[in-house]
Amino acid sequence: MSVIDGFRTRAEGLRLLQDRRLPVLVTAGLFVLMFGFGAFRYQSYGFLDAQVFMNLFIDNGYLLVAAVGATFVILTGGIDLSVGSVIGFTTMLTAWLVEKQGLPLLLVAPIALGVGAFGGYLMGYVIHHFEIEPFIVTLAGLFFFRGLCLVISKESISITDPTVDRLAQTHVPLPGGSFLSIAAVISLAVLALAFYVLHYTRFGRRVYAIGGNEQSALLMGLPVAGTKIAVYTVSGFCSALSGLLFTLYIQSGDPLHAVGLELDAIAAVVVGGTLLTGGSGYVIGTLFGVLVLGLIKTLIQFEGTLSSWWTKIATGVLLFAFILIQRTMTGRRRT
Amino acid sequence: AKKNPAKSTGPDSSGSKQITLGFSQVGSESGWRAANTQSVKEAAKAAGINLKFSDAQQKQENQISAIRSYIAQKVDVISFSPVVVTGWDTVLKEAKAAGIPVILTDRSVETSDPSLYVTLVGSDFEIEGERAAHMLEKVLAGHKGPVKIAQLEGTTGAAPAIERAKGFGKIMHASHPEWTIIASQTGDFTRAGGKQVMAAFLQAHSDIDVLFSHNDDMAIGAIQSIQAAGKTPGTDIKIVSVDGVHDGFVAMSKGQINAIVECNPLLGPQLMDAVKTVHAGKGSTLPRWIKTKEGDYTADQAAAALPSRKY
Amino acid sequence: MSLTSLWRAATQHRLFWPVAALVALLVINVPFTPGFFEIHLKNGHLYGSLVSIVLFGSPLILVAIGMTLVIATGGIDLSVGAVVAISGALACLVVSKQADQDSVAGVLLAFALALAVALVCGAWNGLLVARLGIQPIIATLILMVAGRGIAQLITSGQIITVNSDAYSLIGGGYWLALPFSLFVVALVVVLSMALTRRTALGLLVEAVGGNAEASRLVGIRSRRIKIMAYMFCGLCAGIAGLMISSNVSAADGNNAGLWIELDAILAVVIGGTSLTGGRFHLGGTIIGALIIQTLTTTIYTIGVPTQTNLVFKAVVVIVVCLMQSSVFRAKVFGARAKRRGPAQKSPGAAADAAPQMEVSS
Amino acid sequence: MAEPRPVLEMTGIVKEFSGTRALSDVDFRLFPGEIHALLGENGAGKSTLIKVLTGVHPLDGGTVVLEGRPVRITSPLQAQQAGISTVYQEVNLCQNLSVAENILIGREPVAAGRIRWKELRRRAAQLVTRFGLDLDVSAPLGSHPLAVQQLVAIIRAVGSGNPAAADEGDAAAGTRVLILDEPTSSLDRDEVEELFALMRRLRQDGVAILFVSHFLDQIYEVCDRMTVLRNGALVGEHLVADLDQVNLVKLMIGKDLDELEELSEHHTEPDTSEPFLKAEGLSRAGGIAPFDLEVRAGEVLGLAGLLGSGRTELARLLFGADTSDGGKVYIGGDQAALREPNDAIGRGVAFLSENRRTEGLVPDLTVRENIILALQAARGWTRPVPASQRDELVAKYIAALDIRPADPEAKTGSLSGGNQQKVLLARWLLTQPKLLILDEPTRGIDVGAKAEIQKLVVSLSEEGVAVVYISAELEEVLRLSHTMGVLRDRRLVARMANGPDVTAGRVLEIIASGEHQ
Ligand SMILES: Nc1ncnc2c1ncn2[C@@H]1O[C@H](COP(=O)(O)OP(=O)(O)OP(=O)(O)O)[C@@H](O)[C@H]1O
Ligand SMILES: Nc1ncnc2c1ncn2[C@@H]1O[C@H](COP(=O)(O)OP(=O)(O)OP(=O)(O)O)[C@@H](O)[C@H]1O
Ligand SMILES: [Mg+2]
Ligand SMILES: [Mg+2]
Repeated sequence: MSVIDGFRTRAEGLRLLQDRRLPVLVTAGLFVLMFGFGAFRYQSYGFLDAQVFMNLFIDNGYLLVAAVGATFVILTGGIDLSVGSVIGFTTMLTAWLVEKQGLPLLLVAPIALGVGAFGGYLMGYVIHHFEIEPFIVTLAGLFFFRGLCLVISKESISITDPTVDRLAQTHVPLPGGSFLSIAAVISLAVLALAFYVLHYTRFGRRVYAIGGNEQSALLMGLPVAGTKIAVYTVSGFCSALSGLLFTLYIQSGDPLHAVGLELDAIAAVVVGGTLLTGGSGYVIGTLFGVLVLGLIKTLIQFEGTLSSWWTKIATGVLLFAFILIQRTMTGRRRT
Repeated sequence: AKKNPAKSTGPDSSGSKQITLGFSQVGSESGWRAANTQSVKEAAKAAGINLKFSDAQQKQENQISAIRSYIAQKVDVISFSPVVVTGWDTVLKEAKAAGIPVILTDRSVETSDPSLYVTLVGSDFEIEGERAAHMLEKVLAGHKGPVKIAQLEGTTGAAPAIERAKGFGKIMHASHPEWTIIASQTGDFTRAGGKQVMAAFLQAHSDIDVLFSHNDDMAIGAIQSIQAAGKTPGTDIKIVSVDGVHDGFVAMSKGQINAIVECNPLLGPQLMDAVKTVHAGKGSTLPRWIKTKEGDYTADQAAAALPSRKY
Repeated sequence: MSLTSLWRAATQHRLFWPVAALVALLVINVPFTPGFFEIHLKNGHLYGSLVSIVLFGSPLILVAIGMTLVIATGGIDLSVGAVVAISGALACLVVSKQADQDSVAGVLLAFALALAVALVCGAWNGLLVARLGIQPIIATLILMVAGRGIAQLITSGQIITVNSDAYSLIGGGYWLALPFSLFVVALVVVLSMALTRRTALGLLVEAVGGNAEASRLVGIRSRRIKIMAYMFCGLCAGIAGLMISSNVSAADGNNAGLWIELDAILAVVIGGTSLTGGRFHLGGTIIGALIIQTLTTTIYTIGVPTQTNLVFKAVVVIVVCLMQSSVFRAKVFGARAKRRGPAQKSPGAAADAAPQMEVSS
Repeated sequence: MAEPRPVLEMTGIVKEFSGTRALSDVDFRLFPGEIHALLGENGAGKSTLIKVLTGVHPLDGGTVVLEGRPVRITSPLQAQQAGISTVYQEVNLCQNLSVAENILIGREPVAAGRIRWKELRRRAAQLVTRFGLDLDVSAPLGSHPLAVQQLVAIIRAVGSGNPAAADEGDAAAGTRVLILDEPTSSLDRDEVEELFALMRRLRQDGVAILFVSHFLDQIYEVCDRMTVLRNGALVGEHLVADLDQVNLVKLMIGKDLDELEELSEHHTEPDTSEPFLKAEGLSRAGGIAPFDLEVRAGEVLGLAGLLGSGRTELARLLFGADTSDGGKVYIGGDQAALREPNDAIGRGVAFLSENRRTEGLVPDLTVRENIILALQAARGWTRPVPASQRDELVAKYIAALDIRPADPEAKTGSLSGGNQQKVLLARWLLTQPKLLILDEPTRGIDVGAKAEIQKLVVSLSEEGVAVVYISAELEEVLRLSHTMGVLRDRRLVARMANGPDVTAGRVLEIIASGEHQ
């Protein structure tokens, strides 16, 4: 009887523009385009070698894990600046425990993950219970963990542990002769898990609800406190895991590892179509965000003639071009 | 046949077997580094080597992926200035497996397998620190009694900062019980950093005799603070620093810096010679460490040396 | 009675906790540097720790003031560090190319050019955010990355040294025995206060940051306001860039203003402006910036080992923020104060407290 | 009447907001199987009482006893667990989630920790249909009009309780207390009826319902008992049957109110010159079909239609809040390109949006700043309204609209819903518009103030201001307008002069048939 039937007549085109999946699709499409451009321009350099594509995952696996963690936080409308520092700290802690204290990696890995998650938990606790802005709390986290790196040792620690060696150098063969590293495989698993959690568990939906409107989520009787703290814990955990993958990638701990990586992670999330105001976006988008950033680097490397500053300018210009196209294709949503 | 597919860019239209060198630079964090980059580029051009250059923006992961991409591009020789000393085994093994020789520049790496790189073209930060201590001995010649030293460190955690402090400390502890470092802070290798830190040092310590700065830029910044505090740099406070950039020599020629330990960025020609030798298959004839040509200067030599400073 | 109510009124004031933090930080220095508060006349200008805090803190204050307005509109500007580098590099390049580096006209020309470019940078950010609707963090990240490249392009990656007394005045010189930068900062502060509070700009900015859609429907040209805020922020960063380069008489495209955006944002938040936009407090921002500069100076003077610098900074930042958080105070001290409250109730205070007491049993 | 044990008993409730007292010593009780009205003027403390009860605000004094046991509820979650379901005054849902999720979030059907999406949508659709609504439950909530959102909030609250029971169609199992804070403020007659039917069903099942509304007719229609608050204090508790409307109003406002009637049926002729605003074929894809419209100076144009019929959409086009896809607008005789609200405001148009929270208030700013905002925006940033003139204007409108607290320095976000609405009204009156578009201006406004606002509309029109008046209350529209426009399915289906022959029945007929001859 009542009257909402008119709503069905809405133009399909408009509906597509409103669809929240659109930014992700556009990002993915643009990524493919960009990759095609690289393949065309650098075909004689072996750009089309399947391994070049796989290297995107191998070289950015740790970033993917960190960005997945950041996605959780950003979906709630928060932000985590401590990512890079926690990664650096994890490499340092792992290297120190393995090399200087002689602990087995099997024991060190859970310790490192625990410390990262606990750090995230603490930040989440302060953010929620004392109502301090996430930007500031995690900025303090950034300082703190970077400081701890240096407190452990000012010098970098090389890891010679055979387990680490073996893990780092294992190739997971793929059909067609290319391969992935263990870290890349783990990062894809983390992505899949995150997707599952965000879309098929109550916790995941609470994350979206809080991002949509925290006050509403509270009034709807959702456990906002627990969810918010959990999100920072997840991010801390992912950062630590990312740090472990980074340790595998680089086989050393260094107090200056991953400086500024949080901005890469945030950029990847946003490029993947997630809104920093929270509540809107997909973790799959984050994958494409990471791949796009990785591709920009790869393109610049293949170009191979850019001076240091032109590298920066080119990075900025490519990022701008990408976002501009993405923006015009997704249109402006009505508020 | 796939040995040298890089044909679309670069001056290799001659078709002869031109060497392709993949070079991964640390970044562009300082004037010293810019001079280093320029030297490599110019030398490559002069030597007719096709240079693939990439800038790692101070990130090891970027360097690793750059080296990987050089492997994928099947360059003839790979060279890089490592951001940090550790963590290179995996990627160097990949290079070795691909049959591409590696030459390090600027600083060494820690590795389990010495065959992973052919040679190192560069200097040694720790020895620079030791040289700085010896220069200070000269500067202080005739001085009696305790010496209070303030140290301006480089970026905390960066290899040059750590090693220069270590080398300096080694000599100090071994032969100069009368020297004490009363204040030491990081000035991040920048003039602004050096100036700010020195200003704070001068507030907190009225009795600094010597400033040891890990690079010239910080020393130049510190000089301004010393002047603002009403003291005369080079006289009231002796200054020893490392690098030997042009502005450092200018300051030294004014007597504001007492001694400079040179750390020469112009290692391009030496690198290209090594690349050619390695490419010719004669890598085993090269020494493990090709030291760059550098000297130590005191204020009285500054004016004479100044015109020849290129960077 | 009046004393307690005075105290209460003071603690209620928005700036109380920031100022308290600043004073505490300054006082911490005294045991380490007994002459910390002394100011002498040296070579015809004032000299002392407080003077150098102001001198070295000036660029941060400027950047933070610009940042305040941007944050108030609900945005953020990560590119200020790059703009600092560009403006310094450009100005030094222009001055260094001149035959007579001391020529005032030449230096002014350099200033004008650099500030014009800084304004353009701000406008660029503003366009991306307000016209194209790109999220501020990402929009300004573009210039943060590329801008540093541009600065290095200008300097060819080298440090450009200038030998110009005129140039070194703005960031390193003295006037009337005071650091000249103090006058510049004062001028910018007065101007921005006038601009925001004497006109309606402040109100409109706060409306845009507080509820963008409502502001649009009320007829505020919010795009224009946002672009103006970013331009102002660019301008402030530009002036800061001149100051930083003038302070050391050299432009360093690589390192000038590196990470200053984080310190500036920190200063803004410590000063009581929320990152979600809306209400802003320029006075608080200035205090915030001074807190950060004092913290830096303190680290240098009290002999914190370099490797613990950052841990120290983190701890101070978090303590300052916790003390500022009324929720934290209520939870931690409030509980204690309540428990203790009735016991030490003085007759004077009782009259004040009585009506509340009876119900909270 | 033998009274059973109350399910909820609140005694001596005290709540203070930084020094000012919103509730002082309020007692309140609620029996199972009753619908209990909570009444009072704007700012009387109704919402605050509800928020205190459900743990949104901490209690400053007093006790709460739920089913004989003293409880301390400190969060809405706890309240829900204790069997209290609440619809708060402002729609508190997540616009970014789908309708289905908004209804069921927190109690999604899961199997081994995995959300069963199909089942979730099925259940939500079932609940929605049972309320007589037909919507796509997988569309994001934000794409639905405010009224639908309000319905969804109600469905959520009513549909809570244990999920298994909801499965079997027993929606409110587990809910012992249902709180509805002005749920009908933007609903149409039909939806209100639907809601009342549901409330009666629940009452039969023994649920205690707390109902807040400023529509006294509705109170008398469904409620059994009422509690009246004034200025945060309890005035009295009565059976609805014992107290007639006149006395109720007297209780609420503390004095008589009789102007309501004399207002009825005023139809003075507006001037017949050129229309102030004329729309020709104006349209927006997916929003509203092309329509022609005219408003003259001094004319009140009422828009009638059902929920989602496109009244808001139409108003937004006239104001330039949305851009049109086709057609022309003439204002004051000249064609006007309305790309931004700004363009319309510059030509003397003002628009009071129906959604005060997202489209109206800047909650962090003070009352003074919110009131002055539109005027200031029109003057531009370079010409601030002089302080003395500003304070005078603000004081004048605070008094005229009786905004409480009458403190220009108060943060607008902390005002009661009705007072916020008055602030927004003041904001536009201040600009002295030539055309005032009012979309649900009396939403959430108490009886006394509603009469004031209606009088205001009349006197504005007498002064020559053109008014477009939208309200969910058809009687209100009929009473005030010279001309009526009727919408159906996003189409303007009829325009006619108001007169004695135009009755509610006739309008409803047009709406139902979609035709007008
Ligand atoms: N968060 C708050 N901070 C300060 N004051 C508040 C706050 N919330 C409510 N108040 C004040 O409490 C009083 C009661 O408000 P409340 O919202 O309960 O009124 P109400 O009876 O629901 O009115 P309405 O019919 O307009 O919704 C008002 O004077 C209001 O200004
Ligand atoms: N199917 C739909 N998809 C997305 N949005 C819709 C749909 N149907 C309606 N809307 C939204 O609903 C609104 C149309 O209803 P509008 O608010 O104009 O009706 P109304 O007559 O004012 O009803 P109300 O009584 O709810 O105010 C528009 O804002 C439109 O965006
Ligand atoms: Mg209310
Ligand atoms: Mg409407």
